Amino acid sequence: MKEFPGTSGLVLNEPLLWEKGRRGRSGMSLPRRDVDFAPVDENLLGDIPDLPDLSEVDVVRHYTRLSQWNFGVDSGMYPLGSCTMKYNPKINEAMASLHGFVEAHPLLPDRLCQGVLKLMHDLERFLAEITGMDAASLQPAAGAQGELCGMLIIHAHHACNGSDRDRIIVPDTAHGTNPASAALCRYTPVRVESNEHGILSPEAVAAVMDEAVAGIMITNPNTLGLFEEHIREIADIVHSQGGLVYCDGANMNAVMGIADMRAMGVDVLHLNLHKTFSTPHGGGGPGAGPVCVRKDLERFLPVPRVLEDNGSYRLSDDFPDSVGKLHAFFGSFGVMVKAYSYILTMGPHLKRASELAVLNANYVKERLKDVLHLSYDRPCMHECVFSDKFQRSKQVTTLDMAKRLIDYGFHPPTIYFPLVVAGALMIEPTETESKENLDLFIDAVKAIVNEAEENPDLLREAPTLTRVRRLDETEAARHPCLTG
Amino acid sequence: MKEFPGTSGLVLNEPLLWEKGRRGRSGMSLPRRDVDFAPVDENLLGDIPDLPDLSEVDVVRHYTRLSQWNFGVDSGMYPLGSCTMKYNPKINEAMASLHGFVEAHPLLPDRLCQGVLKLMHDLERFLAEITGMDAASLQPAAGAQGELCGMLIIHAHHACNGSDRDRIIVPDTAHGTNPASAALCRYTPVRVESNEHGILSPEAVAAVMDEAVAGIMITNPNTLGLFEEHIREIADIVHSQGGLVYCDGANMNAVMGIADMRAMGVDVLHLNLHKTFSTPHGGGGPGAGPVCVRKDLERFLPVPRVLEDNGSYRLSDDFPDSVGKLHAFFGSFGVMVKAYSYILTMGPHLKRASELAVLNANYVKERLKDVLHLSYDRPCMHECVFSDKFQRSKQVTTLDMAKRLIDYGFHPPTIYFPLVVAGALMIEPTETESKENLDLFIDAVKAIVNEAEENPDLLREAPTLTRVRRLDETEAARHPCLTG
Amino acid sequence: MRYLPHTDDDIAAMLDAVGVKSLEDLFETVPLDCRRTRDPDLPGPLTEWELTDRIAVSAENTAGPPDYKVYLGAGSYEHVRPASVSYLLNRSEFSTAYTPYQPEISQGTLQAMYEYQTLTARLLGMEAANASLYDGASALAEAVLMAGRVTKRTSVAISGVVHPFYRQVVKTYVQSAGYKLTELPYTEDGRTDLSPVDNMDEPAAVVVQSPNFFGCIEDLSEVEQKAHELGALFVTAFTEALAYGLLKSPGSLGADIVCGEGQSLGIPRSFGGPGLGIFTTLTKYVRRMPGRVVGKTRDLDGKQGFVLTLATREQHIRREKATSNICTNNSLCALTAAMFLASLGGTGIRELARLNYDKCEYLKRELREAGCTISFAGPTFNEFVVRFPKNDASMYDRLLAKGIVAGLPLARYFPELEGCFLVCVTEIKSKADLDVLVREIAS
Amino acid sequence: MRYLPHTDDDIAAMLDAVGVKSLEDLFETVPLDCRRTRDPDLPGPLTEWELTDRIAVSAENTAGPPDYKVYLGAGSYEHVRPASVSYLLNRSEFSTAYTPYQPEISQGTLQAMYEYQTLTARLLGMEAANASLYDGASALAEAVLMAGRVTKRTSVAISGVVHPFYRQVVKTYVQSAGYKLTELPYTEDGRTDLSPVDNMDEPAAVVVQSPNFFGCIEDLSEVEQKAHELGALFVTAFTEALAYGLLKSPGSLGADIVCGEGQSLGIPRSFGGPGLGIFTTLTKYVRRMPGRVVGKTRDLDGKQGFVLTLATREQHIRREKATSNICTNNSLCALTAAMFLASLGGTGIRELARLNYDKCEYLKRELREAGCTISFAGPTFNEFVVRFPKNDASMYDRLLAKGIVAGLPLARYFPELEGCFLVCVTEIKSKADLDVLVREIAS
Ligand SMILES: Cc1ncc(COP(=O)(O)O)c(C=O)c1O
Ligand SMILES: Cc1ncc(COP(=O)(O)O)c(C=O)c1O
Repeated sequence: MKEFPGTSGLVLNEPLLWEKGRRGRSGMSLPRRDVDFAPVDENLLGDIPDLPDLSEVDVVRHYTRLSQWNFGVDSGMYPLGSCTMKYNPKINEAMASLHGFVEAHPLLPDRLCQGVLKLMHDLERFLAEITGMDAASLQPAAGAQGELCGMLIIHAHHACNGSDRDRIIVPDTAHGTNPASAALCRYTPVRVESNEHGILSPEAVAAVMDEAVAGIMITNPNTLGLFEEHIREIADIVHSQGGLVYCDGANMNAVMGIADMRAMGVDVLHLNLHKTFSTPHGGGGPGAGPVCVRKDLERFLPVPRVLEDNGSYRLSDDFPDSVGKLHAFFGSFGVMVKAYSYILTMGPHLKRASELAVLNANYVKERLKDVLHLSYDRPCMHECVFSDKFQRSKQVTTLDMAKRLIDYGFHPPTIYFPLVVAGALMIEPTETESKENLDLFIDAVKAIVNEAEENPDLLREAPTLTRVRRLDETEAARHPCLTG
Repeated sequence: MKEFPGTSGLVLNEPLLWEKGRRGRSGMSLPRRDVDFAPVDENLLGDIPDLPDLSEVDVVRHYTRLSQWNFGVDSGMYPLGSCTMKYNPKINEAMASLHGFVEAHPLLPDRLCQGVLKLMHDLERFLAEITGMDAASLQPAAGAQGELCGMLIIHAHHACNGSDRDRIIVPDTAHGTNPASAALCRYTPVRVESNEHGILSPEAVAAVMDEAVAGIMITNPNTLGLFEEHIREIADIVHSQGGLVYCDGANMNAVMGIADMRAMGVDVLHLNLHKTFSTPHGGGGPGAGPVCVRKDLERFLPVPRVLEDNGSYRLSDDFPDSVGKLHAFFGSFGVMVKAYSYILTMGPHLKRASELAVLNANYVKERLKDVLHLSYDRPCMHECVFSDKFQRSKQVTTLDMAKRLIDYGFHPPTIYFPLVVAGALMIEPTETESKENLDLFIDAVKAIVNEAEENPDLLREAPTLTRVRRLDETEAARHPCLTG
Repeated sequence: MRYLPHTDDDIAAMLDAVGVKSLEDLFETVPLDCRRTRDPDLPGPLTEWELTDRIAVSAENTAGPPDYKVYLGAGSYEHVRPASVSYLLNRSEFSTAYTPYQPEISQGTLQAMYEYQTLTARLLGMEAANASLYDGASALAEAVLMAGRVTKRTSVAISGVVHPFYRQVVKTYVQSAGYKLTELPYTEDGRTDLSPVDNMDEPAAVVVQSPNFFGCIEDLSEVEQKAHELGALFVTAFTEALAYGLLKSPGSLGADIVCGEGQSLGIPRSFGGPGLGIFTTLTKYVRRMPGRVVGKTRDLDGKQGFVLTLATREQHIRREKATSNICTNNSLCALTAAMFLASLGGTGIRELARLNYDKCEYLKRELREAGCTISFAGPTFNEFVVRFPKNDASMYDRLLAKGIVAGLPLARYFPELEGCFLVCVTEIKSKADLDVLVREIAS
Repeated sequence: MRYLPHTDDDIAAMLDAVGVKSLEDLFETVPLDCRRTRDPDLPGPLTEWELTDRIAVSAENTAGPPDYKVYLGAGSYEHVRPASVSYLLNRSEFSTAYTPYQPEISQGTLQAMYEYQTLTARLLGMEAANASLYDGASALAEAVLMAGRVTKRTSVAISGVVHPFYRQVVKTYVQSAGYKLTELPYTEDGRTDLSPVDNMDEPAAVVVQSPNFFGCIEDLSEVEQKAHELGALFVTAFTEALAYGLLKSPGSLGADIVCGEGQSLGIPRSFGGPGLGIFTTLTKYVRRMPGRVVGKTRDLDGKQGFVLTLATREQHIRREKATSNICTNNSLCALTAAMFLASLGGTGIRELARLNYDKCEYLKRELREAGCTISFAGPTFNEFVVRFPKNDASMYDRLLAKGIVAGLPLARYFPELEGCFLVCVTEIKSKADLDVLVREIAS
């Protein structure tokens, strides 16, 4: 029999930080005091902060142990749909930690920071080139901020045209950040349903599009992993009523080198460098959510912008139509270095990465569709969405199957999203998984599906191998304990 | 009840490297080919080596998973007697990886490598100063090679004096490397027994010392964790017959800033930078075993030596009496940088480190001596040696207790060494363990001792939480399978 | 390509299983008119070694220590970062994980975030904290939005000596959401002049920053009084978290929301990002708080564990009604800050903060003696506004030529401060460095 | 002090438990006349930041790329080292563990060492390997000692074009153990002249190195024949492991012991150490092998696992009768090599070795055209002996002044090669670099 990765072994408990310390210990070196004490106004002086004092080895062990309770891409397959958990190359980390970068102050005079300005300028150009758009801003700190930026651009565009629109079309498959970002701009999301093929029909869009609608937020490929085949027609409908097309490009990993966002009719788009461009997600960030636009929207991009004149670079705020600033400085520069390194390393292979991402997803889809209900049985892009429909008769849920996958040594897929599929299981293998890994994962899912038939309690009690078992989330929300 | 660190959690299996690969994959970037293929003589050309081809993520996951099956000082307390498993400071690693060091070729002309030569020269001086000796060589690559070096020096000394001696006194408590190193010099070890206090008596030494004896190899503090109180008298006896005193300084961590090796009568001594001076042991090396000598033996030190003239440094082979070379170049330079960083960081605190190492050992000794048989109930130095005498009636052995400690989340102590204590349990906490850690360890030992009384099978089946249980060592030795 | 594991055989077998003939065939659902007509024009692929060489050029082409002595602060600070923290951050179980949606295999991140929340709340004297926002500026914007939600009001008084970039970000975030901002002037001693607040109609919040953009420490008790008198939330921001190693915590002075930038806590400047948006508030407001938050709970066996909680505030549940659109936050930066605070401890942070304070006072005194004018008399932390002797603005360029960046010229942000510079000094600068600076200025 | 966790209270409580009054009292067993009379005279304690500054000075005070182009090899080679390997090596579960005495919590090190043994044995075409020795030189010394144990003979023929430092180390190790070494001359084409072996009485081993010190590839079949004819072991060493990505493996040519330096396999030069002593042999000899060795076995439940094995050869069991005195070896360097080989793969190592070969051939050809003499006609790998045009030895210094270290002057090691240099070129040097070197020499 095949050996699955999941097993149990020695793992170390570790108390909370403040259960460890002893006043007077020290875990870090301080620079030598070479000036006298200056008087401090007693009125300003606070108590010594109530932080535990630990030794260096205490701190090192604390976080070493904590780290071992985590599962990352480096631990194993992490097919978390919509999150593009591909391998995060180590060389990119080394590049981002170069002395010159980490020590760079963001307010250096332009001529003292030509290196970083050029890097940012190049990266903007690369992203525009990859998407087919005309200009880019790297300022948004994550996808959701990119969306907000996009909404602000659309808002500014209409305001410039003297048009006051207050609604935006958002498909039912959209990620939660889409309506939330739209709402920050006081746009009321108008929900449209995707059709029986899991994509938007032009008719549905036409039915809600009018001159009070600022535009549409469309995700392509969408969160069902399907390409929005009617995007051009939809864009035409929106454009014809003066609206703009915003594309959530979180799923760009499916179509690099293949699709042309501009040709699709997209006006504004965000990317997630922490998905498509291989920067590590860090257990929840930092990310970067650059925004790309077509030429005539460029004037609205956030300031400052990086300008080039004859090989010399400068920052400029001189864009009176700009939506303003979203970040104290220029966004997640450290993340940009990693994405930049990735793009230079991949070059034309980016297209191959997308092809293999799509191949992997279709392979999983084909090999699992007999045992899991496939929501839309069509060629998919970078991910495929199943549900627990076949398992419901045994009172086995998507959650149970996900938790059981942990015991087999895999990170579970995204679950219960997109909302249009009841009990969704959204699997995005990414291109960095080999066929053997996929086969092992497929075998694990099949074994679990069997267990669901034969011994469903195994699933309901899963995970059993982890240091903690299922946690009481209801209690956590009912009586929040957020600090200790 | 107290929570001990040991528990079980998800751990990932991982096959052997060659069970993973697929021909044609690549896990690393190669420099671009910018020259043509040159003809290769067919007679010289071998087959492509039979190594598996893996992708970068395959390799990263392989070793990430393997690492998680290991326990290091960063995981928790590692009281492995005689090994001084203290905390390995992270800054030292950073220092040793500085570009200038890692890229330094060992055959650079002297004037192009002044930085590294000065570092080596300084470190030699520091080690001489710390031990009280006159000169040092950093060349030996580990403690055992330091011993060999010491034996060669003693051999050379006698040869120079035209004296042909073929025996060396080695106490029964000596580490196995001592007789093995002596044998490499064709010295026959003469065993002397330590007395009822666990140390050597001058009488025992006098009884075997004669003019055919080249000297004595003494470990001080010895492997029972006891200071050889009669060392001066012993040294006098040995010296009076023309012998030399070699000190195995592996236990220097007990007496930095306190004892003076030269004053004790020591002529030659080795240190373990990977013990006393905080360099990581790397799962079995690399180490460094510098040798310190008194002035008149300096001429025998290995070549090349680092010489200083007016602040400029050079390497010299011009020592006709030298024992020669032990290492292709100058020893473990990378390890030296770490030890050098440690010494500079500690400065006068080195003495405090020794004091606390001794305090920790005595504390453990006092708190455990009611439940474990203490071989020698006297003040100890950096470690204390118990045995399983109290537990034998229950057929519980030292091995069982050691394995059970794993389940509690601690690395076991050194066991069955020194050989003079049957069923020895040799505990060296080191100074970097806090009182709370010691208390937790002590409680764990007490709990185990209780289990030995009440449920000895728990011990005999231990460890139970690890990914693999006790391994069949007999089978491994009987039918060795050393490659796959 | 080392990141792509597929061999030709693998691809053939998989295409076969999928039932298509070629990789191109996988894209049949992409209409032809949505496709690229040409391959992207990109450099590369570069080998690891070509990449290293190329990026090194960019990195070297940026001024930093030791060649340059940079006296810039203004929201980005030069502080020590211990090797132990850098090492721990590299552990890929932390860095290569996603947001901890599956708590059973994310307890490392979750416990660390719970600890982070606790440490930041303690540092600021507050009751609760979230698990991070993008940076100090967007944290402040979120604070203003939250104050609006709590008070159901839309006008906001914001100090004019809040960092100008933070004010810009607040404006970007809240203007399209319909808020009205009133900027408060500053007094002669460089602190906020609160008097205009009296004329405001039901403000949602009174917002200050302390230490403020000029490095001056605000009188937070006065702000508290003003804000609460008017039924507004007292919101206070910071760009220099380290100040609270020394100063009275805003929580102890009655703040409702304390937020700001955590970059000082072990995070490199990295040309301004990623940073760390710290956000803390009172227990009564936690359900109105933006962003992710971790809570303590128990597992089926009663063992302590941690989960993302209060999700009903969030976009994935509440969509357009969410308290924020945050999904990805700045978790690894929060982890850095937690590691840094754990390494420093209470004793250490007081010592470090005090050292910063003392060096800054030393420099102020020496500069004054060298003929500079310190523009504002109020007490400061780490930075202050200075005018060179004889108001000689060319001094800045002369120093630059010597590798000294003598602070931030303020005219662009405060035209009335033409000829003034915001100078920052932290523990990194030795007395010898400071003496060189003073000597250069005096000469 | 951040490495010392004891607070004053801790110390007091512990002294109390021990029953002494002060820390000094703990040392009552150290006689007064064994004590220091003064504190050690040491610099420090330095802060982390002072340390960093100080050590940086030493590191910068050492010539390396990119400022210097160093054409030195001679046992220490400049090769690529991928970031992924450096990252993995930093995982402290590997680096902060001791020798795996407790296999249940050391399976990471143990499986990795088993894999290392397998990969090195495969690379060299041998049946078994140990888990590393200190370096190539001591590995060769151990090989000679082992040959003596196996054959019970004590005279050894060793090629004079084995690396001179290796010969010195062998001499140091074996002379006091009573061995007699006969050095073999070299032929005109730079290879070992085996003819003196015929006159030897019962040699324990015939020892060569291939590629040898001059970079020349030895005729190992001939050595095999000679050695085995005389009942000696055929021992062959290497300083450049990468050569066996291209060349016929010594195992396939009948070697009994193949050993040498593994530094090329991902280990930095680091001024010559730590390196990696690779040691491989035949199954029939494993019980005579020096050093640690890992074997595969099963646990109580039959699950595969690994242990240190054949311990009865070792010092801790056999003491003076052990096959070596090895205790600590160079495990982490062996791990590096395993990671490097795993990353390269069979396909990669062939490609990389070929690239080295081709660059070297390119440089040889260009130098010849520029008027240099290539001293030995035999095929080489990575390095070769060259004489500058018109035998101009001052060329070396002129190049040095331009930041080029043009190889190793050989006169010190081979007086007859006065004016000759051992030049090394690896994949690191670009064609452009080589062209610059040639141009400088020609000009
Ligand atoms: C489709 C989609 N859109 C937007 C986002 C939000 O991106 P971020 O988490 O970077 O804010 C996500 C993240 O999961 C996503 O999957
Ligand atoms: C007392 C003693 N001597 C010598 C040695 C050998 O040192 P090394 O392992 O560095 O060769 C050791 C190592 O454990 C030791 O404990």
